Amino acid sequence: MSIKETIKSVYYAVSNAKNKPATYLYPDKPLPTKDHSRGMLSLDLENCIGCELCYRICPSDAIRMIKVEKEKAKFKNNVRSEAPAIDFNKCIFCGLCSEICPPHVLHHTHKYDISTDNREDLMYDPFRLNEVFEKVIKDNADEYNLKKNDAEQKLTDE
Amino acid sequence: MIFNEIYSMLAYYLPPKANLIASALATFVLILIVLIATPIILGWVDRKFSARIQSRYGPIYVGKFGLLQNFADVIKLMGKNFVTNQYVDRFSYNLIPILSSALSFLLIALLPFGAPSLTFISLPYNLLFIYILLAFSPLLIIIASWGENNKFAVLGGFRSAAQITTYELALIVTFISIGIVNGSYDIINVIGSQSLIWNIIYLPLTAVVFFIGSIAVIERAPFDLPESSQELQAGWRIEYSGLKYGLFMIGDYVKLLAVSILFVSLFLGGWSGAFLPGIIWFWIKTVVALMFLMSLRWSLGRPRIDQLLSIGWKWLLPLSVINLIIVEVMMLI
Amino acid sequence: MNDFTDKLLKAFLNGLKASDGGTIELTDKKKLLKVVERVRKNFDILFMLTVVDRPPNFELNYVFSKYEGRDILILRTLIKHEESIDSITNLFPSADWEEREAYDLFGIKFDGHPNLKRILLPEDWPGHPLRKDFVVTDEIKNWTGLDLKF
Amino acid sequence: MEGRGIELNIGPVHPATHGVLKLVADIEGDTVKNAKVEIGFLHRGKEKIAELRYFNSYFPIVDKLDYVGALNWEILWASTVEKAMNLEINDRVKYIRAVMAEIQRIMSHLVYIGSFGQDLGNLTFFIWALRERELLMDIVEEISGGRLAPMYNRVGGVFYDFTDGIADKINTALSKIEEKVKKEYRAMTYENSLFIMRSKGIGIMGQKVIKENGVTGPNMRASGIKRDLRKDEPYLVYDKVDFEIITENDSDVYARFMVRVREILESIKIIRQLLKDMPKGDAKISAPWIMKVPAGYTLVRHEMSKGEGAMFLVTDGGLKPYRLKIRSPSFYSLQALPLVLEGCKVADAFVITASMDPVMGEVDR
Repeated sequence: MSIKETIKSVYYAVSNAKNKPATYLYPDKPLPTKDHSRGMLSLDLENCIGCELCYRICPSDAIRMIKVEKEKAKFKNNVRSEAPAIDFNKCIFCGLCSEICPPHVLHHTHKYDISTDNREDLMYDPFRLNEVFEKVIKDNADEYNLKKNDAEQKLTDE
Repeated sequence: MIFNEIYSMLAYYLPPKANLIASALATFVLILIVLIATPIILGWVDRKFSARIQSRYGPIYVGKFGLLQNFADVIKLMGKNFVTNQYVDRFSYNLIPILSSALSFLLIALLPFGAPSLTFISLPYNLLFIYILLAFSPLLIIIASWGENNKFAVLGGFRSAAQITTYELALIVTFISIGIVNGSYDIINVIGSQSLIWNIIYLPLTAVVFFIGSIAVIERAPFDLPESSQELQAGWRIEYSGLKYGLFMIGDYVKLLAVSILFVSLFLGGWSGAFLPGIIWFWIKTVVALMFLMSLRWSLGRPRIDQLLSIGWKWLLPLSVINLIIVEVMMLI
Repeated sequence: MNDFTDKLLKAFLNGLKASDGGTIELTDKKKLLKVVERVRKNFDILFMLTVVDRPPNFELNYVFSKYEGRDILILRTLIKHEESIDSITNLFPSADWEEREAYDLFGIKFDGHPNLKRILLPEDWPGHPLRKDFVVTDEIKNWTGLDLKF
Repeated sequence: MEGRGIELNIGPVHPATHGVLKLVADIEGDTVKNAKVEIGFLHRGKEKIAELRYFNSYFPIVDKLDYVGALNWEILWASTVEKAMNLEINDRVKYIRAVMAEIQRIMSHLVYIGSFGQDLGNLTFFIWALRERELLMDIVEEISGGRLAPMYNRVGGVFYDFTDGIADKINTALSKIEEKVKKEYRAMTYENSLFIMRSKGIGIMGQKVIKENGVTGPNMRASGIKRDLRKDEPYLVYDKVDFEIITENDSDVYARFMVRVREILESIKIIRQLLKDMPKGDAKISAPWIMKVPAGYTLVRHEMSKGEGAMFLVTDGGLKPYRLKIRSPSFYSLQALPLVLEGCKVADAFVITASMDPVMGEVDR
């Protein structure tokens, strides 16, 4: 019985040649992303309240709070006029910061190809994050609207 | 053969002594063309076919359907510098790639390419000469692996030497039985005498034994133990890089082509076929044999070295000897 | 299961006392081998060995379990930082690597252990990282272990 | 080394050892005299990190423990902290977690089968197994947003609820996998004469070696010991699901392979039952993000795809764990490896190491 199976395995291998390959041609066609998938982060700068929670919860210390001039950032109510700067070298896209953010300011976009050839480019300061927000989230707003995670937040500071 | 015709056309202009040089030159150029063409075409077919089996695309970006991919690889291999390990024994390290690839090129020169006239060298006993060329490679491999001064290489080298020597015996017995049936050891006569009944109907057992033996001798498909990448990391080729490694790759594909041509001409009756002209029949059969050989590589696992040798000694050798006896009995009736 | 623990408690009156949640406290560590000897009759493997660093001393929790059913026995002992304790490798062979890891990360010496060497960290790593008083000195920061000997 | 054999060290960087496992084998001719296992190349000090992280922000690190079966460890960490806080989670979350745990078990076994076929020289089978795994990977990405490190559980619940389309997507993927395992994998591996030749009767691990070294999970069940934490100590909703414990009895490489193949089919059955009677309700997270956990000791054991994993959590009432000890099943099956490797052939040494399915992430912690 096993000899028959061995010949059948050759038949299966060869007969698999006729159906379509299962791999994506990445550089030509972009990879399909799902609606929950966590890509690059984006920051809606006006509503940020500078509460430093994302800085505290980040498991890989990728977020630092940076002093930002009030007028340039057009803050609505940011007492300390600080905003998170995310270093995408360290970020592991775990999604904790975007959950814990009380004003739901940090969003995950579906952009995953953010590699550059030097490390400094990956340090995104709040304004570049805001640009990403304007470009990616504002344009296809419907795709991200269902991003509002349905888990309501109960927040206890220590 | 070929250059006799070319030479007869040019004979009028050339000085009397020129025919020798011309023939040598022509052989060299033709062999070179075939040797550059085979790895590229075969390499492409192998990669595309294996990609489709594993439901992926295979080379696509270089050239129209990835056709130039192998060409680019060969150029890349040429471009790479030779990283030689300082403990390597210089002489044997540099000698073996040239020798072993020359060996497999010589193999090509003996084989017919579709028509009685289409061979490079015609010898009345070239079957035996082919056998000697195949039997010679384990010696080179041992020298190479010992010269590389690397544990994995030594393991791989001895494995391949053991494997090839066991399967050579089975092959020689099959050659003898073919010689008896067809009365001569020259491939062209063998093909000639098969025009009515192909050998495979005559000697089915020898065909099977020859097929398994030839796979083991060229170290491919399920018996690629010496360079089993999972265990010994490319076995005895571990220290080579750049074009030297490229030479081994070319040698592999050339041997693959040689074995399939041998199988077709010895058992499937070379260029004898119904209405199509001989040469087309020949190449159809070779391509079919090649595809089957390749599909084996991508669908079967790999036996252990001692199991492989036990198959060789306990199964293949007795089978071929029994077959030899049957052939003699048949000849007597 | 708890009938076994009662039998155990009766057998070693002065050495053992029961504490909350079915764990057994071993007061003096010299009786460890004898207690573990008796535990062996009822439990198949040493499931895990957890060392907790309560600064003046270490707290070793031996967790034993069986190959059927759900009962676990936790044996807890307290030893000073510098003290050493007998190794139970010859009673439970699965304790071999666990004790080497405890030695590696905490620095507890187990007497009678076949080859007490570091298991996770390289041999010449300074200090024992999981101790509460472990501070990352710059000797550790620029420790590359590249003092290759040839 | 008495000088006759060679000391071949199958070093940390080698295609056949899964991850960074160093195997120093003294070889004489083609047989392995004795082998020593050295680990610690992937030691990231996860237990030290546990003392510096909040409970909820420790999940990404737990995902990296067994990077092929991350969800199982996430669920274990979530239930340990929930038990420490004696927090009750509603039934829907339990069902969702059980479904995700079983999906992760199938994916982890598929990787095991694929890399096992690849070790025997059959590259096609490796890619086929990963192609099947890709079907489930897309589903995990659709549900949780992440592929290999899904970050799906939180203390007290799961982050996204199951959308309605998910159930039949899972069913189509499972039926495709089931049909492939029954048809193509049968011919390609467990009834293929070359495969059987390479795996039957090799690397036999006696029950004595298993019991002494604390080997658990499929490696143990391959020797006939009928023990599965999902049955003996049912957690989540495994008591409401009927499945049987898969055992083989001659505990060689082939038996270990067969146990995992049949466990895939078993998990498919479990998922189908779970999806059928999944209760309504919302998978809200019933705990704050940064919270205090009452002091005490908690030990929770779950059946991981590699064996019995456990977490021993010591808390002192603060926001961060005081001490966390992770019990990883591969740590123990590697302990038994040198005993099994004695006297086997060189080519088999890799096959036996692969059959133990060690994932270095959880061994070195």
